[in-house]
Amino acid sequence: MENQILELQYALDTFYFLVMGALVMWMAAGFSMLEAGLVRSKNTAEILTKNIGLFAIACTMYMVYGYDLMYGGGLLLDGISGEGETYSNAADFYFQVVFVATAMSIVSGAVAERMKLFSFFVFAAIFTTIIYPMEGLWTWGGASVFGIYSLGDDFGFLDFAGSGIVHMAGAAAALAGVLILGPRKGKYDKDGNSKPMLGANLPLATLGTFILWMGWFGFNGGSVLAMASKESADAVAMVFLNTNAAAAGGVIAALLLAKAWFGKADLTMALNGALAGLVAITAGPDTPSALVATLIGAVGGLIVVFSIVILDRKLRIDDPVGAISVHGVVGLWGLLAVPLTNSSASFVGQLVGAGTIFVWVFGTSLLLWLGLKAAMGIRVSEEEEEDGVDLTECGLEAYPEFVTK
Amino acid sequence: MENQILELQYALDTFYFLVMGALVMWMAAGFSMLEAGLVRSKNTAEILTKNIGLFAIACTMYMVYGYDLMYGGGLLLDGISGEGETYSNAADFYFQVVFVATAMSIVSGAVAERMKLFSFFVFAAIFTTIIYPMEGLWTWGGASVFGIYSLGDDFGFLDFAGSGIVHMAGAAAALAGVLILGPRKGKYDKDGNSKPMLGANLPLATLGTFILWMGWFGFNGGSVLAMASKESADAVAMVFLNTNAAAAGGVIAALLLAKAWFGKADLTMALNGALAGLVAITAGPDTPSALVATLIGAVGGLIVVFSIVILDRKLRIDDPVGAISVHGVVGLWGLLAVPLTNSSASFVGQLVGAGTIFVWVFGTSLLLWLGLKAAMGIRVSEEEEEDGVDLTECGLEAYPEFVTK
Amino acid sequence: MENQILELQYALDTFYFLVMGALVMWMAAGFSMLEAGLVRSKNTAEILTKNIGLFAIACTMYMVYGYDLMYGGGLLLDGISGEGETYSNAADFYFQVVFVATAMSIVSGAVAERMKLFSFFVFAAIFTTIIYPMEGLWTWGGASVFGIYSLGDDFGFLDFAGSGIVHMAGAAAALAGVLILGPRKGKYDKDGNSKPMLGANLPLATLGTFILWMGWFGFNGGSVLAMASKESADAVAMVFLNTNAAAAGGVIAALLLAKAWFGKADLTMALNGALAGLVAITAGPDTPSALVATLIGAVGGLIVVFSIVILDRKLRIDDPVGAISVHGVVGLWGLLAVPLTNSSASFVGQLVGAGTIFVWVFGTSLLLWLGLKAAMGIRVSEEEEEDGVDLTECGLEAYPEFVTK
Amino acid sequence: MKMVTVIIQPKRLDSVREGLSEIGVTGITATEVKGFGRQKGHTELYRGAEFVVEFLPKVKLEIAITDEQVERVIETIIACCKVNGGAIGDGKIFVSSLEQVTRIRTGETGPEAV
Amino acid sequence: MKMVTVIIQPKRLDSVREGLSEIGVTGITATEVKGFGRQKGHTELYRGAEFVVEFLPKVKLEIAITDEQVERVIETIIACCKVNGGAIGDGKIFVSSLEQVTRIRTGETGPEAV
Amino acid sequence: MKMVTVIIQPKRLDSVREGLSEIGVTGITATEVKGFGRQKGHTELYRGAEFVVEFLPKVKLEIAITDEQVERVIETIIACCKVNGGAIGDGKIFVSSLEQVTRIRTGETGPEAV
Ligand SMILES: Nc1ncnc2c1ncn2[C@@H]1O[C@H](COP(=O)(O)OP(=O)(O)O)[C@@H](O)[C@H]1O
Ligand SMILES: Nc1ncnc2c1ncn2[C@@H]1O[C@H](COP(=O)(O)OP(=O)(O)O)[C@@H](O)[C@H]1O
Ligand SMILES: Nc1ncnc2c1ncn2[C@@H]1O[C@H](COP(=O)(O)OP(=O)(O)O)[C@@H](O)[C@H]1O
Repeated sequence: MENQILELQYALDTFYFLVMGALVMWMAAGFSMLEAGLVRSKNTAEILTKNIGLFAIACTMYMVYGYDLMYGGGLLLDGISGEGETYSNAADFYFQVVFVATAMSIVSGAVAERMKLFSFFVFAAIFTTIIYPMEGLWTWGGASVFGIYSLGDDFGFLDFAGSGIVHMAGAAAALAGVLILGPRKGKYDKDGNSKPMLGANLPLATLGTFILWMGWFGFNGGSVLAMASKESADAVAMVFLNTNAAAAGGVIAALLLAKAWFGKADLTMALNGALAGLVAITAGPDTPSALVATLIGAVGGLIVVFSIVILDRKLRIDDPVGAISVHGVVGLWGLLAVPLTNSSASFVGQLVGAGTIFVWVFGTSLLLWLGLKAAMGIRVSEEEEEDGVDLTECGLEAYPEFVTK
Repeated sequence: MENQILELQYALDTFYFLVMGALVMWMAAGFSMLEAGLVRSKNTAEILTKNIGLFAIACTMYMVYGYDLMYGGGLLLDGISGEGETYSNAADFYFQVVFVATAMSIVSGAVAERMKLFSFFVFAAIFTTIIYPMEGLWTWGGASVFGIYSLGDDFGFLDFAGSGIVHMAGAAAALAGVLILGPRKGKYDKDGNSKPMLGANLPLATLGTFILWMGWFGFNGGSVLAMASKESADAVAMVFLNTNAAAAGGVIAALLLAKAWFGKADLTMALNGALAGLVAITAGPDTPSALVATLIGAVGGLIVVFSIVILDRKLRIDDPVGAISVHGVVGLWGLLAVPLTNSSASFVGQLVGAGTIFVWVFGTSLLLWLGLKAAMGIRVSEEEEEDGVDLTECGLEAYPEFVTK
Repeated sequence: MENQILELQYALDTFYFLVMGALVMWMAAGFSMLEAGLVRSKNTAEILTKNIGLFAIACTMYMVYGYDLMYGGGLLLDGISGEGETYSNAADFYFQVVFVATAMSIVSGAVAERMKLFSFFVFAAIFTTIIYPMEGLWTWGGASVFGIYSLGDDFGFLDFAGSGIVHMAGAAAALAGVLILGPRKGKYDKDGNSKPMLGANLPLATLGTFILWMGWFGFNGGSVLAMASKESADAVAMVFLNTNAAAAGGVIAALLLAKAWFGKADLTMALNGALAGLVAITAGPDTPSALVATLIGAVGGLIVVFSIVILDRKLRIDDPVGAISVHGVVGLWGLLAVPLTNSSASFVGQLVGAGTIFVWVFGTSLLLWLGLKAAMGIRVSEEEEEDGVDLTECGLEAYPEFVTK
Repeated sequence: MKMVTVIIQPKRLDSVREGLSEIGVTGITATEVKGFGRQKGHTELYRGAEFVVEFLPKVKLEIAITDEQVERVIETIIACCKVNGGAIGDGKIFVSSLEQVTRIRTGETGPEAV
Repeated sequence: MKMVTVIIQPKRLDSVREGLSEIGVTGITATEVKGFGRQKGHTELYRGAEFVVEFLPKVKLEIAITDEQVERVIETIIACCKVNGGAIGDGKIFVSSLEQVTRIRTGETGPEAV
Repeated sequence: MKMVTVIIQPKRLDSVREGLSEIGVTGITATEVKGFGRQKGHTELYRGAEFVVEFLPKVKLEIAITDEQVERVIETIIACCKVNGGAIGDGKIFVSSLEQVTRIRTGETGPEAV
């Protein structure tokens, strides 16, 4: 009977992982819709192809080697079977693999509308096989950074569900890509003024945001890594509650700031506010109270509005969907907010962790982007860009029937 | 070991609440897509902003005070911790908060295309802090109505998952708003003939309906409030089965009636039929057999078709998405259908309950709308309405590239 | 206490069924969006109506008689109560009913853009009451085929979650329909050259694919039929893992083949590749390793590209969404792949099973289509087809505001 | 015969069509256009950046008529479009000469084909 | 030079384009328009309410040609559009005079620029 | 008065509008059109089948001007559209005569209404 109870715990934990994993997988749809809504219609089919392709590549390459690097499990998962200790190994892999896909999705939005599709796929394959698993190994994997220092043991670095490990990492790779790619044609005039390039389908972008919001319950909730005890159940519940509260706080703060600053309730800022709230709470959704979670999210919502404007207009970093601001800048805020409610973490430790992740991911990505540029080129020609990458890369149009301006 | 079993029950119940809650949260996306599909394209970005904004406001205000009023829990949830008795309190809050957001979403559709966004947000804040929690206190909260009578003890009022408490309440607030706002410009000509104003994107509206259908399993299924015993598991399963059956019945009835009456299979009526079936079964999804549930849903599907036509053409109540018919009129039917299969309920008791809810919500909402009208205005100017509220309220267009008629 | 454990197992299994069932129900939305994105805009509202209608009809008719035929349970489910042996009967019905709806959804896409809506609904009613349940009885139901031979006992036929029983069956009914209906007007010129008819909204089609991908975890994962033990939990986890791996393999293979063959990364092929991977693994997601699952999916992705081109250009079978290739041709591949990793199955047995299902479903469907053609006609007039079935069948337009080419 | 081309506010389309029907005009061709004139475009917002949309949505009507109808048609259009004493953006009317008109269905040409 | 403007049913676009190509027309500009003519609009339904859509979708073709081509072009258009003895809605052809044509690429003007 | 009708590449719209503004043109009407000319259409792909899209997206500008403005306007358009020595698809300019122009707002007619 003792055994039956253990089995039930095992079953419940496994089930919980699978359900949470399915929610995170759903985020792939969220990123696709968000990005498809925020690009111009002539680049929509390509970004859809990019998103479904990168998800498939991430799932496959992480199976081939990434998971083994990060947690063990064997090349081609040959060391993995259904069976695990307190829950199924297969469920663990399933849950982890959707995280790496999330990190990769962040990149796809930032380099949208001008990048060669297959160069991106090569980047995705290498990022998900090595770049991400390596920093994952140093953090969640518990290994020391090139044998020099240990983020966990030496610095008490805490990143509950990946504000830094997943989101900021994705943003770092994106930033490297954007710097090398340069802005979209026509984005800045001779005087350096930023010209808005409107997303073609905001309902789609809103749907994507809602999907991400929903999927995030799996992202954060699943990161408790256990369900089948009172303690872990309570923890998961608090994480759900706080994740929701932070997203709500992000929306409200971004909307109010937009209204105050621009005079209008800019929908794109509300959407970014929701995502910023979610990114902000991800590093520590377990310790704050609901009120504090709301505030952490709200600060994220404020930061993202400023960051988008500054990146776009002052730094002239052209990020069509705002991924670097949402996942990178706010991801850092999320890491730094952890010590506010969790005494096990320290600002210094969080900064060292953030720095380590950033330097590694940004540095290796930069090299990889440069290598790809030399080897196969990463940017489509000016004319192809003008015609839209849908035609050049996919040969078809996303909305072939609708007349577009 | 006894303890381990209790913990497992606790964990399973908590997990169940969280999963059901995530499904209900998903309904926010459903309402957004439904409404975004049923308005004209020039009012689409605004209704998206409205929907994501109201969800955020509902989540925040219910945390600040509403939940405390309805169930206790403390201002700012300070009395809430993860821990609960048979499941986590945090999970309970998470589940309850998505209900209040649902009630609020109902209002947003009815007042679409002509209302000032920030006036709506103020309404949402007060509705979710006081108006809804108050009637919730009298029903699910178990308190007596101003100390005069108790709906539960004195009248045996039964509303399993909220046909009345959530849906009819939302519709009552919507009705008050619509009466004060008046119809959209151009909706009725001098002779009072209703002019159709076509929803711009029916695939989006259909997606919204499917999302709501899916989310409703959480809405009704979670309202059993327990899973971790044979009895409650059976109850949840019956609720799922009946919820699905009623929705199916609603679609079929509405489609057949539309075909018979109008000669065509009006898609908008099929969608409303599905929602009507869902609203109808919500007051009592636990007691009917699958066949009876199908019939209850089918009657809801018939009612909604008649109600939409009558409200639109005879009563000249301009409700762009049909929210008052779907949630209000059919919500009442749902309440009245409970005694048919549940002997604990009586028609009188259900009527008293419905009356209490309606009078309270309609009355307070009316006052609130009037107050807002006086204080900050609730309707955009004629010219702004003509140009579309997207430009006035949000400053952007939902589909900036597509040429619209 | 023993009893409490049993109850917990019962509750967990029931909950698992309900969650998996909700995911499968969600596939109805996936098919709707996929098909709505792949037809021309003038036929979009009709296919949405068709999809929501057929789901409702399937749920109702399977309750009336289909489930009883396939598994017992009584006419109108009168033999069904919440209670079951190791999980709730109601949960079992709920899970099973979404399968029959899936089979029916496959048909709707193939006959799109030219079929009479109500003839289709009559077909759906009969298909879900008799045609599908009958072959279900011979396979999952365990009965012998007209008392002649038993697929299970005599041939060891294995179809874990329905590559054949659900997907190939749906495709067989679709093929019969398409042969009788003939191609869309203008699809082939006098010389028999195929003219592309572009899907109007590829983001919608992509969303549909992601929804199906997510729902498929329920489809395959739920088919383990148990969760509450270590063994079954491990099995469910492997199924999730493999389902995801196969879909990823399908995408990659289809994309690479399209790039090599056509020179471009055809998005429609990537989407079909994902679905092909899912269909391919469905007959046996429990036995392969993750790597082998990826390969099974990848072969599915290759097959589907060839099959679509051959059906369209060589055989001149006009299937607007590619349903016959994805679900039929690849479904057969899925059945034949089972013996590769599961020694209980044999190629002969799988072929006999596939043959039995195909002959039965294709034959009876052909008769039914012919009967419907004689009785009420199945094809709209040429002029109605030119104007689009939205106007003729539903009386409205899916995108009334957008100017279409 | 003349071809009258008018640029109007989209919201005036219904009343112009009715007005022209009443005075016996039996054919109109309408096109969505973008107009750039004295009326300034409006300001939009996107991710915090303001920008001016220069071209405003307008409707262009093309109306083939006989020479005698010209005056009435112009009067009617003005009556329908200049509603509150006239505002910038009310529109403009262009008249040009039409050499030949043919009704495809019947092959008729000239004024009776209009 | 003449400008021939034709309003046709959208479904005739391909055959008209082919027909004109065959007789040596090298340039056509097509526009989506809405036509209001003798052909009545169709009835639609929305949430149980019927209404008439007055303007039907049409395609307008503008074809600049030399004077000599006019007759052949009109004949060809009629041949392609009047398929079953002619039906309401088949369309209308308008011809007007063109004073000058310039090809931007080369700066050529006159008939050789057409 | 003249009506100048130009077919240009959509991407030249902004520079043409600016160029014309600078030389004093105060009104332009723009329409989305599909052009079929010497420039070949592009090839697209759908589910493995290639096909040619014959009509390319173009923008048509209609500009009513006085007779004196014609030359400058044509020069300006050519300057804005022929950017790299001229390429197929750069566009075409058509000039026709305009008999009458009326500003609806004021009722003005003739050159001052342009
Ligand atoms: N000279 C012109 N050539 C072509 N179109 C014009 C011209 N002037 C005006 N228009 C069209 O008429 C519309 C209304 O013009 P507007 O300048 O607002 O008129 P007004 O100055 O009479 O108020 C413009 O948006 C434009 O489409
Ligand atoms: N007088 C007119 N002026 C402008 N456009 C016209 C005129 N008459 C017809 N048209 C256009 O031609 C299309 C076909 O006209 P219709 O009246 O159906 O032709 P018919 O009477 O020759 O059958 C109309 O939809 C309209 O767009
Ligand atoms: N004869 C014509 N009649 C009407 N439109 C024309 C004509 N010739 C060209 N066009 C329009 O001008 C556009 C550019 O024409 P194109 O043949 O590419 O010019 P060019 O030969 O000068 O390079 C075409 O797409 C078409 O819309």
